[in-house]
Amino acid sequence: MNAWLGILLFLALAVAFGLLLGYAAVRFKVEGDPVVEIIDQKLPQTQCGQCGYPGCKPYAEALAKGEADVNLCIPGGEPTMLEIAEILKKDPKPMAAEATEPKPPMVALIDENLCIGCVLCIKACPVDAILGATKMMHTVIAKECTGCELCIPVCPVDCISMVTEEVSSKNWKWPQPNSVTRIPVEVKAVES
Amino acid sequence: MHNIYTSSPFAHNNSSVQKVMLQVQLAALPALVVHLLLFGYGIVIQWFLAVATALLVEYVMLKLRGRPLLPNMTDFSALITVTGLVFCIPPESPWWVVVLGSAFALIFGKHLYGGLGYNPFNPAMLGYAFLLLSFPAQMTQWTLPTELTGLHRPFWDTFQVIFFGLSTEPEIYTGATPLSLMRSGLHEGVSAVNVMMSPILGSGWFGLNAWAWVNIAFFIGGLYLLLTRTIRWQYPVGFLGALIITAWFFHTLNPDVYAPVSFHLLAGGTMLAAFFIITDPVSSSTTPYGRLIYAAGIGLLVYVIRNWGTFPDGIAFAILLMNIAVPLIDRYTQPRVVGHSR
Amino acid sequence: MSSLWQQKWQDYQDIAQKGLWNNNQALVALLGLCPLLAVTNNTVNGLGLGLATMAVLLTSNILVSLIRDHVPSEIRIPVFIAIIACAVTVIDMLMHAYFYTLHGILGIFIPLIVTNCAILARAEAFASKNPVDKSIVDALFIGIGFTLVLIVLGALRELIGNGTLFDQAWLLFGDVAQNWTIHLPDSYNPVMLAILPPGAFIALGLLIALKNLVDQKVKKTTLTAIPVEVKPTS
Amino acid sequence: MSTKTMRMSQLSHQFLTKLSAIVPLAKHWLYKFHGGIFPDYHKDLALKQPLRQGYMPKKLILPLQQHMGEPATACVKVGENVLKYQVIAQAIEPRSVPLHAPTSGKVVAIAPQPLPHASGVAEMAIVIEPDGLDEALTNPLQQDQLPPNNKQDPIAAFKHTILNAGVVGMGGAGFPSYAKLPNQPGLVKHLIINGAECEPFITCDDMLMQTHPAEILAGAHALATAFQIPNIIFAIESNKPNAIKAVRHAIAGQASNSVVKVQLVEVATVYPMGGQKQLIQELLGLEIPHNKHAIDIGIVMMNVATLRAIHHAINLGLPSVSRFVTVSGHGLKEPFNIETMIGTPFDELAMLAKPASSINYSLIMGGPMMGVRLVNNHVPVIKTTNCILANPPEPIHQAMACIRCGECAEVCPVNLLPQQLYWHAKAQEFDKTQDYKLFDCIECGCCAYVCPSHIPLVQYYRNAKAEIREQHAQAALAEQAKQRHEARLARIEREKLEREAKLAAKKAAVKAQAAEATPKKDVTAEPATTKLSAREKAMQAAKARQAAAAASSKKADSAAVKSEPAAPSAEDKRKAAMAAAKARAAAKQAKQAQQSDKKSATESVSVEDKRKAAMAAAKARAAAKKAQQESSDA
Amino acid sequence: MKTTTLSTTMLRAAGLMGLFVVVSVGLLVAVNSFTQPKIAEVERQVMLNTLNQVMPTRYYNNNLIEDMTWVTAPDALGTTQPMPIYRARLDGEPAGLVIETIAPDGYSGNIHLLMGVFADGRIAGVRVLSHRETPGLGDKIELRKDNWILSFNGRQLTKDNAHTWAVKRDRGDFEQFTGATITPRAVINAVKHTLDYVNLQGVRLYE
Repeated sequence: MNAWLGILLFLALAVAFGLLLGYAAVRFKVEGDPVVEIIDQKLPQTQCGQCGYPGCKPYAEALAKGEADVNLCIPGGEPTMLEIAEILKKDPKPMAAEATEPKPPMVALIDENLCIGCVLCIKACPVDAILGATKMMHTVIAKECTGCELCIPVCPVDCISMVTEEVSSKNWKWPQPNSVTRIPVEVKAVES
Repeated sequence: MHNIYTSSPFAHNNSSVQKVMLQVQLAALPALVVHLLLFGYGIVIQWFLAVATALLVEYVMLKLRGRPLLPNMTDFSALITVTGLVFCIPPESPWWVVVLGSAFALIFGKHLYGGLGYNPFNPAMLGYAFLLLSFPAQMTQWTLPTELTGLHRPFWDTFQVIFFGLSTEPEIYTGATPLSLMRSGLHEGVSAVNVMMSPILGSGWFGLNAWAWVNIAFFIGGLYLLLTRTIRWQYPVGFLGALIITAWFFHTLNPDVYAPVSFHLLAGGTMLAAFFIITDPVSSSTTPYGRLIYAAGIGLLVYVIRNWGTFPDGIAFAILLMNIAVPLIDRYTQPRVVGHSR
Repeated sequence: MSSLWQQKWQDYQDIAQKGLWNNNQALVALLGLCPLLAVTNNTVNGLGLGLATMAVLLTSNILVSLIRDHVPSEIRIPVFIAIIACAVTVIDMLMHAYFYTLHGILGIFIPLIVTNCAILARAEAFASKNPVDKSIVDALFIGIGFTLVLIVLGALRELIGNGTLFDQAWLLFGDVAQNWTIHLPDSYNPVMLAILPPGAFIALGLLIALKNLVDQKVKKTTLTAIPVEVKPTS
Repeated sequence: MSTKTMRMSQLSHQFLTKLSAIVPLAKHWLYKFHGGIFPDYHKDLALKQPLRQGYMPKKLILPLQQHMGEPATACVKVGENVLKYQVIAQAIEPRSVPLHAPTSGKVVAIAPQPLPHASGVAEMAIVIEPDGLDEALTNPLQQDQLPPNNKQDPIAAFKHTILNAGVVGMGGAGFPSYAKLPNQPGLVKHLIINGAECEPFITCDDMLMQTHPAEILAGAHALATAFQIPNIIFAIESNKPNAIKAVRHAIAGQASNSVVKVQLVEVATVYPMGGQKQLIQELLGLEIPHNKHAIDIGIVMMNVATLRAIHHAINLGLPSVSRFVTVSGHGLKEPFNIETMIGTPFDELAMLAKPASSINYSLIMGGPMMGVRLVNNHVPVIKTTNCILANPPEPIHQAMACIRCGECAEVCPVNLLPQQLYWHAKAQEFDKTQDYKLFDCIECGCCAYVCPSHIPLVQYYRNAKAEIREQHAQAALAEQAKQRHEARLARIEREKLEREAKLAAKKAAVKAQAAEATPKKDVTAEPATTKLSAREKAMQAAKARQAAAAASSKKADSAAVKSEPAAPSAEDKRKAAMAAAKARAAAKQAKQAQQSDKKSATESVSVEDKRKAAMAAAKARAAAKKAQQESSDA
Repeated sequence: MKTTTLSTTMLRAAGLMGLFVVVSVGLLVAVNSFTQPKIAEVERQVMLNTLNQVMPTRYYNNNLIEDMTWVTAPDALGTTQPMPIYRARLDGEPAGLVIETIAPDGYSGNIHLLMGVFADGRIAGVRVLSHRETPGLGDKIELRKDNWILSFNGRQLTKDNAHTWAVKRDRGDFEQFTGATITPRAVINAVKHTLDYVNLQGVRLYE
């Protein structure tokens, strides 16, 4: 008798919760994905496409969908990779060998003696940081250049080079004393 | 690489960690002497054992952790840790007690956390708690003062006792400390006042027992540390203040069950804790008010554990518990920065 | 045909390795620590709880894997929990009947297996996404991995803290085990901290450290870390 | 304040002063701010010698950047002869002041020269070779030729003059003085004359107060008159009795003819009493709120040397071309104070003081507490240089782990928790450092001075501050890049739509023509509507173009994009993106190949190879673009 | 469209959950009915084993567990609650008693004891059922840790030897533990009081 009562009670509970859960599943479905925005904030916005996606936002979208690896952002380097892995709760992956460190900020510089005014670089620039018109000399707005290097390969006369900003009393930074205390995230295996 | 960018200031008041540590060691000397006079040579042997262990452990751990030996071996912090520990253990306990305790304190209390400056717990007290929990029998049998037993054991005998164990009946010259005496006395319904009358508690120089004299010696050393500004006033004031107030309150409430203030001040590790143990800056709060709260918390907990806990003295557990609370205390006691409203 | 079998074998090996080592629930995932820390003051207790956990894990993994296609996602957690709770209660009753004393010692930790997140985690992360055969292999090896940690932890703590090994083995193995107990010589002073709760944390911490050390050595790694050198500040 | 309470406070002050000789702790009760230290001052070193004047350096180096703010722009040419007081660099940017020739001579170079700055970087400077004649321009500031709108307004005239005279704060930071002052009268309640000079070794202000007290007061009065300041406080540390005497005498002498009575206050000797925040707290009991300036609470503080420069500018019409500098240190046999021209090289001055041994170590600009250790000793005195310190290097202490002893928090004059700041700065947890109010740190160095672990705390804070500033700058840049990228995408989208619309219009037109060519009576209405829709489309396209132009010029927001009609299907876009990505990968490979070639072929890589690789990459890219276009056209 | 999805989802969820719960609870009921008698049997056996530790089987032949009564004796048994007493009889004659008693003055609270007393007042055996004494100090009263508890075996309490029922420090016969005198004192006192009570009551306890 008691056993039957127990079964009945549990049945009632189960049905009630089942209804509730079914209702909640339909009504409180989460739409949209705020993760994209969060990741996009962390990306360096160079729009360089080195990740294989046509810009930072598309890469962020691919990451949010779980389609892309976390270690593709070359300009962001390891710090960005770690941040992305943290946001997506994924394991960090080692960066490609050349990109473990973020590069020093660089800007493109057009050698104005060589430029033939072909506008190819203007088309390539993802942030419209190159000024110029057909057959006219072009110039890079250094303040707005993200250093993505997309303009370098398209130049038919190789007149674009990347230059680092010169150290001046304005942008010089105090180094950390004995700054050798970086802790590695990934211990790389060496095949024996 | 020689770092060419060095920042001001280019002057220093010539203080150093070593000097601070040596100062503390120096201040512990009176207590060492009193201890030696009253309890025999045990403390000296234990101290050397502890220092030898500390040296060995430091060396091995630094090597294992791949850290340079030089500045780390000579900061004398291990010396202070084991000195604090040695005063807590019975002077004639077997040699492996102090060796295990020191090793545990330094390995688990310091090195596994990343070395000096990174340990959340007071290493000496961690070592002591380890010993107390692991070997309660050895840790609760205190050598009775030579005054009381009339046994002035020669150095060599003490040495043998520590290294090869006892040949004669232990009951004759080991017994309970005043705190455990009080505990068991009260337990059996003897009033606190009557326990105070017992021969162990009252006999000694000027009617004060040996443990009280060690406490007084620590108090004197502590005053020296206060005057040289090696330790902050908040620690002893907060700790002793809280202990005095609670002890006074309960004693006034019921003098039969609660021992008087003087008893609590001069028994167990009160003064050692007040001036030497809780003043360890690494594991304590770092803000001025925080230190006061931290020390007062320990005082309160010591009283609680002494009266209602499982072990007679609660110094170690009180300190370790407050160590856990330190980040919280620090968080909420940040001083008001100039130009900011509270 | 044989290549299919080979593929399966490969998968099983992979699952086994993960369960035993790479994704060991106690050492890597750090799941189910509450019972793990509480009962391992003795080898036999550890083994007992480990076996009970494994039995529950096996049952729940099989059942969850069987029903996985028929349960809508919104009620999967309650259903999994129901399965697990049911399995635990059955095992609790059986142990009560057949291992009375051990049941008394393990006490509340048997019913608490319900809340062992390792089991729900396997149901959710593995069994609900894999066929029955793989789920069985997973449950077995996750269970073995968990049990092994319990045994090692228990043995370590018992040996250090009590000076014995396999004490009370007869609770689990019956009277044949009456003198399985190994005693350390009398001159050994047991370090009682090891069988007290803090000892559990310290021992588990050391085990985890050991596992990481082994992983490092196995990989024949070179650290890219530069140890913190204290350089003169000039 | 009644005389009685004043007397009481004086008495207690005297008592505490005496007490502090016995009980060191009592020193802390002599002043109002938190913390502070009592270093060895060594002030008598340079004070033993009389003030030196009239030294004519062999060469003057005048960096265009002498102060905080923007550098001046050179307005002389190499080879040009200049006269004393002649403007050689103009203030073009805001927050900049002009630079004047300190003596007559010839401009021999305008080139980067090492700066007296911690980084040791070289920046543009004008190098003048003095001719020794010291020929001066008459009426260099031309105060009679004020801009018309400044003539009526005494404040504007005042600020204009000190700007033209190149007056900057000479105490340390070097903020252009005119920028510190408000534009209206009555906003300044207190003028504080800072004669505290709390850094060890430095005595140039002390010497100035002893020798030219009247000039300082004259500058203060000029300022007070122009800005209608009711209260002037002259603060001098108690360890400068001669200066106090001189200033008191000067005040007594001026009392009759001055508008405001100057109140002389002797403040306790403690470092950093001379800090702006600390001195204000000491004198007025006020704290400068976080992120605000002294002027926001009605206070202007001027260093004695700055006031003298103001006096020279306003009353004498002379620009700021020289200053008092202390040349001191244990490495010198005859330390001294000197009034020297801006631009005098450090090493020349150090040699004048008879070094005990050859100076093969770095000199320090400023005092030992906040000074800058120079990377290069051949740098010039600039307007903010108050001291040249030659202390031979001492044995190095190794930095040890922080033991959280809290000494640093005890001495911090702004009541920070340096140990916590250090912890987070070291771990590069910059958010946390800001929680602990990193930017309230005045870098006075008290914490590092007392640190038993010898941790270079200040450098950690400087590093953290620099990193945070850079992070902010980079975040701003990234945001800008993102906006520009989005604007560009929107523009491309719009252009494509326009093209399509045009194409459609054309097609429709052609169709319509064809339809007209073969007239069918029953469908006459149709071409008309087609035409209309074509025109509509064209108009839409035109509108879109306008919008695009407006948007791209304004960095359009994406909302505008969304309202555009008929975006291409997501499928197409993705295909294009993928094709582009593939091509990019190919390009990247090519580039990598090129790079590895570069590496293997050492330095001498033929231009040809480089070109080829670049071409290959470019081709790949072009292919990618084509693919993209194709797929989007499809 | 949407409402049908909602209701079908809800019904499906409810139905499935109901099904699962019914099956699960049914299974539990079945297992329970199967194990219940077994558990009761085991419990009995275990109880008997415990009793036999302090009252060996060779001294009695009645059903010890059934022959039980409750007594309340706050002074002797350390509690105001009634405590069970099991009566052992050999061929119907009183052979001994097994008494649960409490030492209320342990170092950290009550110590539950089980003691067997022969009809002649000799102690057959004492065991600790539960306690909270300090590990390593007071817990030597457990047979697993130390043989101390066996030192009660065969002892009697008479007027002459009452003073020997104490630890050696108090000039008695019993060993004390290093560092813990309170615990053995408490146990000795409890056994002494209980024995006193048993002697006083005599055969009345067998009725």
